[in-house]
Amino acid sequence: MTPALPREILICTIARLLEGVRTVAVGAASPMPAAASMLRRALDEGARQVRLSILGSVEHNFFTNGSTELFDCAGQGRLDAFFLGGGQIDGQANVNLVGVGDYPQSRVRWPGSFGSAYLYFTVPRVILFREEHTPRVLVEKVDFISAPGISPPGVYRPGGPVALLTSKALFSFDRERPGFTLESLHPGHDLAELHAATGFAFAHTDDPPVTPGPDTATLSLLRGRVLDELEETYPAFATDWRRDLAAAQPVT
Amino acid sequence: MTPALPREILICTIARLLEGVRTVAVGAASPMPAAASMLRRALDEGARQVRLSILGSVEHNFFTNGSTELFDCAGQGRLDAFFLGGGQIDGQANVNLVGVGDYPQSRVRWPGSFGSAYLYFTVPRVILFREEHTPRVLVEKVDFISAPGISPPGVYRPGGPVALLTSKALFSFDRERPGFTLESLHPGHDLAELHAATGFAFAHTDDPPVTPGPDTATLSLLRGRVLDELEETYPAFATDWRRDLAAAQPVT
Amino acid sequence: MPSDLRSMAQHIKSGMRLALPVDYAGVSMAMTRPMIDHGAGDLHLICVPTGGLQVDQLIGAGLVTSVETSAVSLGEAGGAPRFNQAVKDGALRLRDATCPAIHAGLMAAQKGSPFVPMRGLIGTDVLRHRDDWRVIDNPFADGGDPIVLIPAIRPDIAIFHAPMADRFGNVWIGRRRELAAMAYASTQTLVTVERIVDHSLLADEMTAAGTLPALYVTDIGLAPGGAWPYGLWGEYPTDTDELARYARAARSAEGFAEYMASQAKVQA
Amino acid sequence: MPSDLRSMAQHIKSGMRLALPVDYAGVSMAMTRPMIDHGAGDLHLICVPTGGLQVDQLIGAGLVTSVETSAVSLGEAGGAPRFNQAVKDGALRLRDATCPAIHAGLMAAQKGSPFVPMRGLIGTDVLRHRDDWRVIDNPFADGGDPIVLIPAIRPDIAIFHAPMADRFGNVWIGRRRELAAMAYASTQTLVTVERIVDHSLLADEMTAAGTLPALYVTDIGLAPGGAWPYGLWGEYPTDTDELARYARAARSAEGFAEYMASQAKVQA
Repeated sequence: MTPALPREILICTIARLLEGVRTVAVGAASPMPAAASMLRRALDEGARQVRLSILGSVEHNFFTNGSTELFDCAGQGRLDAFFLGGGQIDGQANVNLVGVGDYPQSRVRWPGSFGSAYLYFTVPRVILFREEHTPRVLVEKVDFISAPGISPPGVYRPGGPVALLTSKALFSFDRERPGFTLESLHPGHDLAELHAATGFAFAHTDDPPVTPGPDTATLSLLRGRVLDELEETYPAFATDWRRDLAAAQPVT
Repeated sequence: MTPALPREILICTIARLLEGVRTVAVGAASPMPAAASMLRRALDEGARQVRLSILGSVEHNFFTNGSTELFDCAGQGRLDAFFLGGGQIDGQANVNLVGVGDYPQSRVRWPGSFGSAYLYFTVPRVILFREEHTPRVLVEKVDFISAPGISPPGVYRPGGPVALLTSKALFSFDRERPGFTLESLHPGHDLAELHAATGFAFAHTDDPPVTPGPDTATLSLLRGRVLDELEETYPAFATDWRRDLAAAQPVT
Repeated sequence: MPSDLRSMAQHIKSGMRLALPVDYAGVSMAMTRPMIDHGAGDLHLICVPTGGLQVDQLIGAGLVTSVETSAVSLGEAGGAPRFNQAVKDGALRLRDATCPAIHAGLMAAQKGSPFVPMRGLIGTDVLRHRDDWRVIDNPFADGGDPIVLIPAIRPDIAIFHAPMADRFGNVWIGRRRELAAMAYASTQTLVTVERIVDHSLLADEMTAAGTLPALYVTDIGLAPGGAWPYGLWGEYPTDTDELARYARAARSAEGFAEYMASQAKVQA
Repeated sequence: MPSDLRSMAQHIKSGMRLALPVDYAGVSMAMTRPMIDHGAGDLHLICVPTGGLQVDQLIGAGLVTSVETSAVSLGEAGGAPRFNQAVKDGALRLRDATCPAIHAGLMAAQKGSPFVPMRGLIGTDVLRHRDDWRVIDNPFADGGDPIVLIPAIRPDIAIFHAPMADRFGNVWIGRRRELAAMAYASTQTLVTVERIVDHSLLADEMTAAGTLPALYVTDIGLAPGGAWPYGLWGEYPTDTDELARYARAARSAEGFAEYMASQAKVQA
């Protein structure tokens, strides 16, 4: 079998982070979190029902009370996991979805904070996912806090960040210290490269492990059922993925 | 044509109090307010659309957001008129729907305050309607205030009572004084009887007018179209009314 | 697979808070007998926003410690006899409310908020007797403007009856959206239905519009006619004769016991 | 009788607050051109809870003074070019929010409450820049526990597109209940629809479940394909090529003007 592609390693890593969830929501235009949630659902079949809602999708939408229901669900404690990206993410896990430069006249303006200023507080397992791993994205201090990584004692905060996943590495987040800890480097990346690409300091061992790839059974599930399911909602992403798979096919 | 029956005079009086409304709601088991609202709608046809919602009715229910929508509507200022009864009503237009004696161990317990503690504050034209006109019902001071007739300055109160209609008389309510003013006595009742039957003091002229009955056109509309409409929701009341009409038929 | 009503009643533990709907919104009368037989007591009932026959029967059966409600009655059949007697006897902790306050408390729970504000109420004895409500000055006004804050109502279990469910656990509630509000606010939700359909109610936008998703539904039982003697919108009318029969019988504790025993025989 | 879209636009007066839905919930793109031609400016847009093409075009046409939103973007087609330019130029009063805060503000208006509380937000720059929000200590906690109060959002007009209306003025919105929330909160509501049916949507419990009653609807216009280039749930998909075409064109003010002019020709 063709070895796991980089995107497949990312998807399987997210699926691992979702272990034990019952209900997960992913934003629109988030094919990898969606694929990971579908994989999680497939892996847990029979043991536990995993519910997945993709915002803006008609097909993968079990909500019937308008766009407020996702937030209500989170407020009720029914939403176990959610994903956040961010134009900037800093070493305290603060997230900036608004822009670069002085607010409000931002030099670069991104769409806006969406639901982050609420969901980051209320969803127990928020996974920060941003493929671009550069000092531009992973900064020491964000220019605008759409959602803070931590809150002072006394602030109601059942939720928050648990991990940060990029194209280069996986970090866990320690709310006490607070800060990120490098868990593993994806195949082909090293610590020196990571330090250069990361604008904030992070904890790490001297010889961090390599992010594990999926086993054969998981990979088959991913390339079969999950890829088929994903295709309905993200046809372009699925086509691209199939093309990569064909290109990576070992010459026989 | 048979002269107006007592209940017809009540219905037509309520319809007069509803002049100019756009949206009116009546509680379940309120056939006379419902008939009056239907009459108002019929009278205003062509000039103004009158919307009527009967709580608990499937047919006469234009709400689609559960039983909260009536209250939301009132809060939005979309509900112009509503009716309240009351186990006790006092001279300050306080309404008691809870019970007689010391709360909570009431000697006589009525169902409860329903929505009165909100609607009395938010609906501009609340009509107090209670057929029984006795010192037991119209008391000097209620035992329990489900909803107060007036509020101190500074309390948000766009709504409140405008009139009290009983089987004997029609009163208006003056929020400034505060207190009730006798507007008219229904045919066959006099001031002495009224004083004896009323537990609170009220303003009146020496020779109060008689509550006017409907004109022939209105009476025809009431006994035709309105009675037919009403029959769908209140069959027992409609049958009773038709029986009274037949009994009152002048011998030809 | 629909569950047996008796096994559904096992979800109820002594001391729980139960949310029950208003008489015309889909009362699961079918669950009343299994609840009484199950026997979990010290119940705290939350009527959404008023109560009727089911509440009266649970009180009559001695299972109820407190009632939060805007009213309890049998509608046209008159006052609720066991409720009224319990009030006279001081045997119930009463939390008299007003309809929108109960909706407000559930809405706070739905939103994950500790409270919501509500207009009205100032100067009422309803407010005066509620030590769990608070009055603050509206922080958006220049001063004064008192407003009541209603704390979140978080029932342990919501119980209601609806026209249909699908075999995926979704329940069609139509425009009776207070049933959804009850489910959102409650930890668990038990539903009895007239029928269970094979196709997903979420597969079609028309049925989806009136559907409470399975996410909120703990268990579903099949109970045709399960609202009787209450009616179910679009399905069957209220049996007012039966309500009147109950109202007469339940004037005394003995009459109530006889009525319930005769009902048990009919159902056996 | 359905109204002409141009006459519907007459309801909009300079300085009004308009509520517009998120791109997937039914944007009345058909009203955009009549609104621009009508020319009422100094508009305050409230995106429920985010904005896209329509918001960008109204800004590009110079009609917008302020925007309250959780985000503005063209989704997969990228950033909203006229919005982003206006932000850079300081030409817009921005009220950055977060999705549930906009829903909360509308809910307060729906309930007739001056505000509702909302969790989250503490420590964000979203909160720091909102001088119209308040933070209080939760009166139900023993002390501390700061919580944000969001004031009611009361738009003058809500504008959206839906699959159908009936000739009595009722509008079918299905499970897109934020459209109802917008209408409840707004003084007026203008709706364009794919089709108008003869029978009452309230006559049948199945359609009634997804219906916004006429009580809240000011005017209805017939506009088949009226969400284009956005899609309409259950009806047609989004035309992403067209969104991308707009995104490219509108990078400059001139490109935007050309695009709008070419659109006007297509529609004429």
